[in-house]
Amino acid sequence: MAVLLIAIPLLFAFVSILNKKYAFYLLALVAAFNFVFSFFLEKGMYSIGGFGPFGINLLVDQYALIGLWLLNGLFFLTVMINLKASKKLATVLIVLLAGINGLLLTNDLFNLFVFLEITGISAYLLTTENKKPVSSFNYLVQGTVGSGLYLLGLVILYSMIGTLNMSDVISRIYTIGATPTTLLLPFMLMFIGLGVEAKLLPFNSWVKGVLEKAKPLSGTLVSSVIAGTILLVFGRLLTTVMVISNADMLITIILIATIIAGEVAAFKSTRIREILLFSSIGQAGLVVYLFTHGLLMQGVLLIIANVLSKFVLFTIGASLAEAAGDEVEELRGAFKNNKLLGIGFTVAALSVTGLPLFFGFVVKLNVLLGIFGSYDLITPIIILVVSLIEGVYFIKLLMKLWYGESNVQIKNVLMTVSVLSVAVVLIVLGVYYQPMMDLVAPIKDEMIMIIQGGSF
Amino acid sequence: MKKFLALLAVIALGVGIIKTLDNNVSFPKYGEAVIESRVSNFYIKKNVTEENSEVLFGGSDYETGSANFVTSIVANYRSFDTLGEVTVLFISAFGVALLLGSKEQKRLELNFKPNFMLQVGSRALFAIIVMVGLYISIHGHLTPGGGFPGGTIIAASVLLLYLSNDKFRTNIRGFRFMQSITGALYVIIGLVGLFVSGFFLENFLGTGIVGNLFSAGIIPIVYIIIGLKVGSDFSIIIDSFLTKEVSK
Amino acid sequence: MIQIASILLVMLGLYGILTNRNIIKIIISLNIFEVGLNLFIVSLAYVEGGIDPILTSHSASSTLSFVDPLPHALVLTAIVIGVGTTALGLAFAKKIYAKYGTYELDEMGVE
Amino acid sequence: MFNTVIEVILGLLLLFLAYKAIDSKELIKSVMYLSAVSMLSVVGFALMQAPDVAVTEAVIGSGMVTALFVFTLLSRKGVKR
Repeated sequence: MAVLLIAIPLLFAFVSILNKKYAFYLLALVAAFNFVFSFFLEKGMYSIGGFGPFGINLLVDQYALIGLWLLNGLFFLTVMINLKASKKLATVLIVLLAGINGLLLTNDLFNLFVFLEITGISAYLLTTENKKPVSSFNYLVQGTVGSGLYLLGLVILYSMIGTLNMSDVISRIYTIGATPTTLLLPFMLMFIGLGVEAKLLPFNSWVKGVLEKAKPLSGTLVSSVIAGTILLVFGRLLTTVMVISNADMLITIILIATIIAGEVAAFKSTRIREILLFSSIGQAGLVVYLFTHGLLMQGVLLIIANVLSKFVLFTIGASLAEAAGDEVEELRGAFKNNKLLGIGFTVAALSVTGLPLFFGFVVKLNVLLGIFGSYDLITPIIILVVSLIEGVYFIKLLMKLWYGESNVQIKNVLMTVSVLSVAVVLIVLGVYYQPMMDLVAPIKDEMIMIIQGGSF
Repeated sequence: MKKFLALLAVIALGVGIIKTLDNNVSFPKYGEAVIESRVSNFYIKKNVTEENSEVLFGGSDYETGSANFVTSIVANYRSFDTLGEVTVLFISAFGVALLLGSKEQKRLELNFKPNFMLQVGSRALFAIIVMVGLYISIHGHLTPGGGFPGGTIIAASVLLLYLSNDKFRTNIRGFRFMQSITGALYVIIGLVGLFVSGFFLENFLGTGIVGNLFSAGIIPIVYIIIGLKVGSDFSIIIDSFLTKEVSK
Repeated sequence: MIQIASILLVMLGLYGILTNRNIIKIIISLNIFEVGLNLFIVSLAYVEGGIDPILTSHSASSTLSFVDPLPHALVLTAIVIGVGTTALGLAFAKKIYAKYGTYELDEMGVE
Repeated sequence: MFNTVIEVILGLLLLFLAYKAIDSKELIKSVMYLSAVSMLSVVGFALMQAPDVAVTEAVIGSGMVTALFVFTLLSRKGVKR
């Protein structure tokens, strides 16, 4: 039954082009359906076409369920907030929803490539909303090169071990006795290929062009929903398939460079959307770093915190910038007369910096405990320095936004309500974090079960 | 000069990859792919459950009746890929129409006038090309090619009409309607499979005798649907490229 | 030899994408990248002395030595995805040409 | 023996045409070289016993892609660079 999460949106997408006027209602209906239906899914391996491990199957485990609840929910909220914008791009958004659910559910490497392309193409079309064809074209080229490299790595892996099914890749690797060194080339290609979409260093020059002047709809979707999906997919691949033996030196260098470059650029920049996009690059680097070091639970927690806070920050940031220009100086005192948005923004910003009483603090604590556990000393220092830098530029931003005279007024009740509700979630999870811990707990042993048994 | 250095660097990287692949013990050399160790051994044996059963050309009721193994993979074993694939084309055609299309369009004045031969010849050729396209789509499970090339040939016949007549514009609403109906039909066939036998896109019709036209269950039906869908996708793309906005 | 040529084609495509400043040239290099990739995928499937993966009246039994059909199915999908992205890239190129009157990235000035 | 000679010629020709496609100054020439590369890749697929892929690449790769490129270049006003 899990395939309905992909089949129904595709059906609605095909039907939605018949009549442009009703396309939006189909979008709202299918987004609500996906969000509600994802709560009724049972865990298990759903085969498509009934061919067991030789066909394509969808894997629903705790890891996928968390991704589905989180991202279908945020997708629904984002679409509802920007009603006018999503009316024009309704069909593209429905296909994007199918792509996101496909990415989270699929258990087949080539199927992942196809859904990567679907999500990519609908993301390129979403960015055309910002009326900047050159940066959308740049995003298209880098995205296609990225998925091309992923396909190259995937095919070399197939020729070596003979299967495309994620869960029995590991069991075949052991039977053939392929040592990590022989598998280094395909895994490196797949890593760099996915790194493009996950905003890692070698190919992330598209991020600045796309998100710099992004409107609330495409900005929020690209920076929080699609980024969260790609990071979750990256996590699944890095733990079950691409067992890179203790994070080869090159990969660690790429990740550390991404984290530092992202945070320093955010520190230097003076435009609100630029700060947000560079900080999301830094966070993405940190998340992938955690996955390559086997800290699966901490990575998932960081993704959840990241996606929730980026959703709030980018929705408010983009609408402020659309209303009164990008420079932080012009936005001085913007929260004076839209207090509620200001509170939501502040809660999300403080949660990202990791101050106590917010969910971000719980996540940072876990991350540091995890890294100290694996007793290498350089990286915890880097992470502490990085969160220090984060704290400085977010506090600086908040100070400017709260104090000063400005007549900016944003009238969007739906946005205020949803932003505040997400902010409340961030606070509640910060204080009473036990339910989230139990939610995340079963991931570790499920992944181990997949690696060993291959049968779920 | 800088470009030349960049070219050398790229060639060196290529040779490096070739070298690492060559002396990589588990990477099979060109031509020495061992099929038995691969998943596709089961696709050839057409029997995912037990080991070695021989498939004969005239034999019947195997897992998939399609004589063409590639078609059995594309339309049966890994049919979900093809569904995703059709969505990629659908969203590309929609995107191109979104980017280039506008309220009213009129034909682009190309700087060549179709001469007499082209106009007369195209009317005769149009029917033949459409028939070839349909033939290739329908016989997808017997002969090479299938829904994708068949559909593109149908779109090529539409292109021929565009080239042979300056004022010609196809009925875009018709193609959009066909595009959405065929796409919805494909998903509905999948859902029927889901309700009939619990697996999405399951081959619920009998697989018949390998080699006959009406064999292989839903594969011919799926391929005809894909052929029509790909044909309408490309026709919409061609129309968006060959028209321009009516300047107000 | 075709496998070596296809890897070098992939590299040439990457070289073309990175060094060209003309939008149409970038899309052409993207296509060369994809043609090289498809050739490489099919070259992995080749078996010396294998025959086409189709059962016909004269190659009737499945015990004959066939070429691996799975990469062929993957390439079928990869080709059509490549055309999808190329069509979208060319639509962007037309829009950029309508807006800036040139295909050269350097002559477009800051957006 | 005969097969390898064809493959070597094909590989070298492919690389030469691809380089010309990337490096030629005229856009129309570049498109012509690209369509030549696509057609040669069809020969490559046929040599590697992949008829399905050869048919698809012939129709889509050299047919549709070249047509789209030519339409984009035709709709370009002004001087041909």
